[in-house]
Amino acid sequence: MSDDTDLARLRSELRAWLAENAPRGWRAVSNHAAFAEAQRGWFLKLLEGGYAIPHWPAPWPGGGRTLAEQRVIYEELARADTPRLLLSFVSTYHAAATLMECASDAQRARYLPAILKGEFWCQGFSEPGAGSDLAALKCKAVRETRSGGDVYVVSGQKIWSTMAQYADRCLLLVRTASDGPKQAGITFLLMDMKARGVTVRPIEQIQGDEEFCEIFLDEVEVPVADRVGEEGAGWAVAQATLASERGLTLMELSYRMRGALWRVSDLIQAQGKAEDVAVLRAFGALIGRVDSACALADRYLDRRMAGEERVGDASLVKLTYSRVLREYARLGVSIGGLAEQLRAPITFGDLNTGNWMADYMNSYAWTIAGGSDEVQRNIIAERMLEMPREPKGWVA
Amino acid sequence: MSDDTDLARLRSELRAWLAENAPRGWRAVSNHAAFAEAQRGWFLKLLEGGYAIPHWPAPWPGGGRTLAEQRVIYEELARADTPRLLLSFVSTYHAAATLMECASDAQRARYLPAILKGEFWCQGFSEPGAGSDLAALKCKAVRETRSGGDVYVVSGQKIWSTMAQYADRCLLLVRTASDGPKQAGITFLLMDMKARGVTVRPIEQIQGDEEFCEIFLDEVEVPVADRVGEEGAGWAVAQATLASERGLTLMELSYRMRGALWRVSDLIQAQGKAEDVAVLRAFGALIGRVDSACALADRYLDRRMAGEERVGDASLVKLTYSRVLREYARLGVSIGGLAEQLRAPITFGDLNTGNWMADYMNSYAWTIAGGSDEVQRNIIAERMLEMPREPKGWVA
Amino acid sequence: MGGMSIELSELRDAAQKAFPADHLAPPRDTAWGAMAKMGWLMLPLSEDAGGLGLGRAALATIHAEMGRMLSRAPLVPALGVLRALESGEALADRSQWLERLATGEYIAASLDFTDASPGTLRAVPDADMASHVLVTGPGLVALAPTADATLVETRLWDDTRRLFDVTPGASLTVVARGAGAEAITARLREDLMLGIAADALGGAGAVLAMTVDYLRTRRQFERPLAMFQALKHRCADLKTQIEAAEALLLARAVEGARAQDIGAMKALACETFRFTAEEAIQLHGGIGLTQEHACHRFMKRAELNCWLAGSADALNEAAGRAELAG
Amino acid sequence: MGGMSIELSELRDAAQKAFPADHLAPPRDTAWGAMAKMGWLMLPLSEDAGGLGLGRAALATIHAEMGRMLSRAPLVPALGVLRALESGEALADRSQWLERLATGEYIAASLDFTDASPGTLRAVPDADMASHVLVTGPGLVALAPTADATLVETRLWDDTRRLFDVTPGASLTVVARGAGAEAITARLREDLMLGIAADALGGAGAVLAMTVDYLRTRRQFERPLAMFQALKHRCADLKTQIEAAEALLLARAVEGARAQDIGAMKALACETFRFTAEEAIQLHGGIGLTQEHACHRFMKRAELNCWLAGSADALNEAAGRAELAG
Repeated sequence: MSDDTDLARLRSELRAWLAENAPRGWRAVSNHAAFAEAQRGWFLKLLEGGYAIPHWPAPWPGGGRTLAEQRVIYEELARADTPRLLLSFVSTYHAAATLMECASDAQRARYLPAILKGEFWCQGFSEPGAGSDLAALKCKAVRETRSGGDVYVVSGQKIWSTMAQYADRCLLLVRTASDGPKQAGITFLLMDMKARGVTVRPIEQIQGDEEFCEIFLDEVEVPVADRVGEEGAGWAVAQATLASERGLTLMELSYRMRGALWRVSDLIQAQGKAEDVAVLRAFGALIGRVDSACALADRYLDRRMAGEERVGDASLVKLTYSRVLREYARLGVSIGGLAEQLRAPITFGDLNTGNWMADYMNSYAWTIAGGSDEVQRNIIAERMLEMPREPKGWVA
Repeated sequence: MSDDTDLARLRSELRAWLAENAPRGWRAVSNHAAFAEAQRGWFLKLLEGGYAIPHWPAPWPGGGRTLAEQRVIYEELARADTPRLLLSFVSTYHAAATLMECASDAQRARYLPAILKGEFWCQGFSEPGAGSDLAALKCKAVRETRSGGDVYVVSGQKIWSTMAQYADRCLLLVRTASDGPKQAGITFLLMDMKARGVTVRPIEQIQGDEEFCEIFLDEVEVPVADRVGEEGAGWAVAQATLASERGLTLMELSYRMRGALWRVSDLIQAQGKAEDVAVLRAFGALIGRVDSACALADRYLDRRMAGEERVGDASLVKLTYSRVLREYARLGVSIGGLAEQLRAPITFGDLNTGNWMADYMNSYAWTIAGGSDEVQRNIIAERMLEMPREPKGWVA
Repeated sequence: MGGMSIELSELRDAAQKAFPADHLAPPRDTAWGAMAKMGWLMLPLSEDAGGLGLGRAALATIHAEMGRMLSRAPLVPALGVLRALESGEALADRSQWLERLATGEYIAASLDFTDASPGTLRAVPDADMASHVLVTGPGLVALAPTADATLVETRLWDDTRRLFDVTPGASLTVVARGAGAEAITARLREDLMLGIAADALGGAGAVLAMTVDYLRTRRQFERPLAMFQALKHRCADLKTQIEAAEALLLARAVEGARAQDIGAMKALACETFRFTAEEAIQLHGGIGLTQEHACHRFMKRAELNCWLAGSADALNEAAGRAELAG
Repeated sequence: MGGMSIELSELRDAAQKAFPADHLAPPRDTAWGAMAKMGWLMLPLSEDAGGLGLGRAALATIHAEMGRMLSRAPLVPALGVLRALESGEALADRSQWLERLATGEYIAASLDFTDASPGTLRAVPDADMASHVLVTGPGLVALAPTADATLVETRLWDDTRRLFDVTPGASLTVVARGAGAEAITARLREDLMLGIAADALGGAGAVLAMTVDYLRTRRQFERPLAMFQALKHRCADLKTQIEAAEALLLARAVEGARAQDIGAMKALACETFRFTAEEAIQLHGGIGLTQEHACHRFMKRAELNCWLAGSADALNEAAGRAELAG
């Protein structure tokens, strides 16, 4: 599909801008604080260029782009090997969508400009006891008058919050009622991460990173003014915005994986396996799989643009990407042999780094987080193939 | 493990006997009638030699062998590439076990000698409507006085009866009561396949064989004297004998597959792929898998001999054999390429024939029949790993 | 297939109307006549030459529909040859040839890419109904009349296809020479890979749909089989693999796609069909092992597709080498 | 492991008592001391030489137990070397050497079978605690003192193992020469393959048990995860693969098994562990991605095991060639 004239112009303008502005050497960053600063810097630079929030409506700076334009922007950012905006992800997608679609004017006026100043947000949805059953959350909020204000007093624990240690604010789901259907007692709050009673503990991950955090909440006071939607309407607010980014994110990540196939080529050459037909066939099969992940993400966006998205389409894209990412990493591990078992430094914020064991371990984040592969399979079976839903209860 | 002296003597006697008596050219048989005759001839010859029914008790001719001796006999029969006793399988295993363990003296006196004269039996357990849920069978038997005798009048349909078109008699499960638990209304009959109202229709299978049959029963009169156990006790009778042969059968079949690895070697040579490392690696991996199926069957027999069989052990053996058989056939199909897609004549009664597509299709009989892979997985998960049973009912 | 143009949806709808899914593998010759009548034999022909001017996306669409209903008609080689002749600079009376093809004359081509047998063309579909067979060689593309050739039919497991070994006689009609011939040969191979890949994914979709229907209908242990989560997850995995391969097929069904990329796509598509059909038989249980049920016909077609227009091993190896070199 | 002799069950029970499953990866040096005390360092030594005279079946049993509890102690090379020295015809003071080993002195050997680096031995476990390292070469087996060697530790993902690159100095103590050396080298490799395979299957059993426990305990959607059939079937498949590989391990843990058969078994065992650990992390969900949970330690050990004592590619290729030639 060839770009029409406007898209072609956008593409060439962006390429020229990237030639000037794309950050170099960002993979060498070796601590999170520096990584967070670099992320903020690149976000602000992109914003200045008009490419940071193409999915926001006009007249936000650089907003009002069509989906086709957004795709061009993400393709070019991936192609130029610029860092993913990992730390602005929640603020510019989920927080922004929540604010724009469900929040009050006062909330919008306060928080959207702050996001554009480089505020990082995190998500406080998952809980240790709930897992894939998100609606089973237990983090409790009681409405009281305290410190002279009308507040929710929140106590409980959240988990799998990406880079929460650097977040300024949190999209928080809490339980305000425990009778009735579990979804109905959930309320959506915007929480200041600097508030008293908030403790963040980074989780040491198996590849040695600490990208995910636990958040402990001990009688944290969140003003009622920071509630989005009505009390008990939090589940609907979360659902409305949860998948807001999926297509573009996975398109970007798929193309990044495609763009990183040279790492496999390099590895094959370095291992002297360029004439090993088994390796060549496995590589060829991987290329087909990676290309299919790209094509599927593209088709998903096409459907969305055409208003033809089907329930379950996002699950197909997520499940495909997560499986292919695993296959990509595994091929590297198996070609590299013993040398890959030696522990090498990791790269923050990238999934295809050529540190194959680290990439392999990172790939689990995609098969488990954000709706595990198992949950996606249920959705596909039940919503696309119209097979019966999992029963609500059973008779032993 | 080396044979002790008795086993070693048995082995060498049998080898000498086989050198004289093993049939030649049995794979060339091209119709079922001739195959059935050849099967009967080989059974009677083995019986004469004292090797046909080693698992029967003494003083039956050649009976009273230990499990270790039986293993030696099956190993040697497989090694000498003699035909499996496909048509005597039900008569010498299931029918014999049923008669010996659950039948009346009169039934034993009548039917066991007939089996040794070469009667073929078939099994009438499965039904089109029941599938893996064997106990859901519907074939109906009503007790009446007819033709001057006390009989069950049986109407219904059975399916997947191996070579029923050549069977003299049938182990039949019928429903004599439809209230209460489904297992409780089942009765076990011995049915004459020549009786009026019995119609056998061979099922044309996907590889072109007609090994399986449907049996249609239209008011067939089965004397009450041919009922095994009490009315309504049929499920227990069937369960007692269903797995009577599993260990030895799968040991024999696993070693037959091991013994047929030369077919893969020949194919690799014929296709000029002896230096294709991908093919060599796949072949090596298959060898490991086939050997593991043999070792697992062996270990299962060891456990039985030692009285240490665990619930689920038979499922491990069946599931392993069925998967490895599939892998064996698939490797042949993939090495052979386009040539394997040309339809070649099939061999009756053998699973590793070198007609790779036919072998592939035949392998489904092992992943589906006799407790599908899916049923085996349930058994292993629930009985060995102590995971919860499938619920009996559910709430939508 | 989703996200397709109106033109392509119309083509797909017409195909589904002409060849409904409940009437699998209709007789070849009547199907062929119907295809000619509907103008499919000139689908890719340029509008100047009297055709519909539809490109590879249309070919992928129509071949997928043919796979879905187990078509016996040799549309994949027919349309590939049509495009080859249209580019045949050295072909005398080219427009007459194209007109003959567009109205029902069939010219066959080999689907065996291994080149193992000089002199004899292997795996030529439906050579019995072909007037000629297209012969490709170094710097030469030509037509050999079947009247003048030896045809030996090979008996296949797949009962929806007929393949022949064809040994042409001496008389040849030149279609192209030199670089033109090389280009035609290369494009023909791409068209054949795309055609078989589309056929495979149409078949995969059909056999999965058939399986899901069966699981929804068939009850065991007092519930539909489709309630068992282990079976649901296997179906979901098949659906995902098919959708991803379909998306790639459409992405590659364009002029200018690189041969190695089309090849890797073809390998993926055919493996997807093969695995789907294997799972379909297992999920059907005993009924899937009977000739009566259509499951095995998809399986056999899937297995054959793996070897037509290039094997996965050969195509993946080529894709791997190209990426290494690139 | 089932069907095992009383002697082996006693050995297994003693190992489980000394190293309980709830105390994974105990400190290497104290574990090593305990092993010496329990007489494990002379398990395979003939009774004449003061050992227990237990054969390869005992080695498989003990190494499986060590895999189960993620042992840090280098028992696999230690026992292989013990057997090598016992057969070392040219080794002066052989009985003293054996006594030293039996009471706790450690001699290391390389677990890298690729022979890529003449002069330097790769993947030598725990060379820091070794007095010597066994050097094998054409027609020669010898001991090189580590005091005289350069040791470079390689940092591993697997935090339960320590591997070193060792460059020996000039001084060597000859163990065997000529055909004797070849036989010792061959048997040592077999022992190492058996040891790593047993370690792998012990680990696979442990990580599966841990996973099943987790699924039985953890509730989601108002039921234990273990009620979901899709997860049950995956666990059942893992159990089946582990049991089959274990049966093959025991069948190969005999003197006289052919090297290619041991190799194919080792490849199967290690792939079984690798896949089990991969599934275990997935089935544990988020908790499996944390350093706190033991799942990842099994996974990293599984990955490393794939490359110690021969890779699946190399071993399977050799098994395939041997069968073709045979």
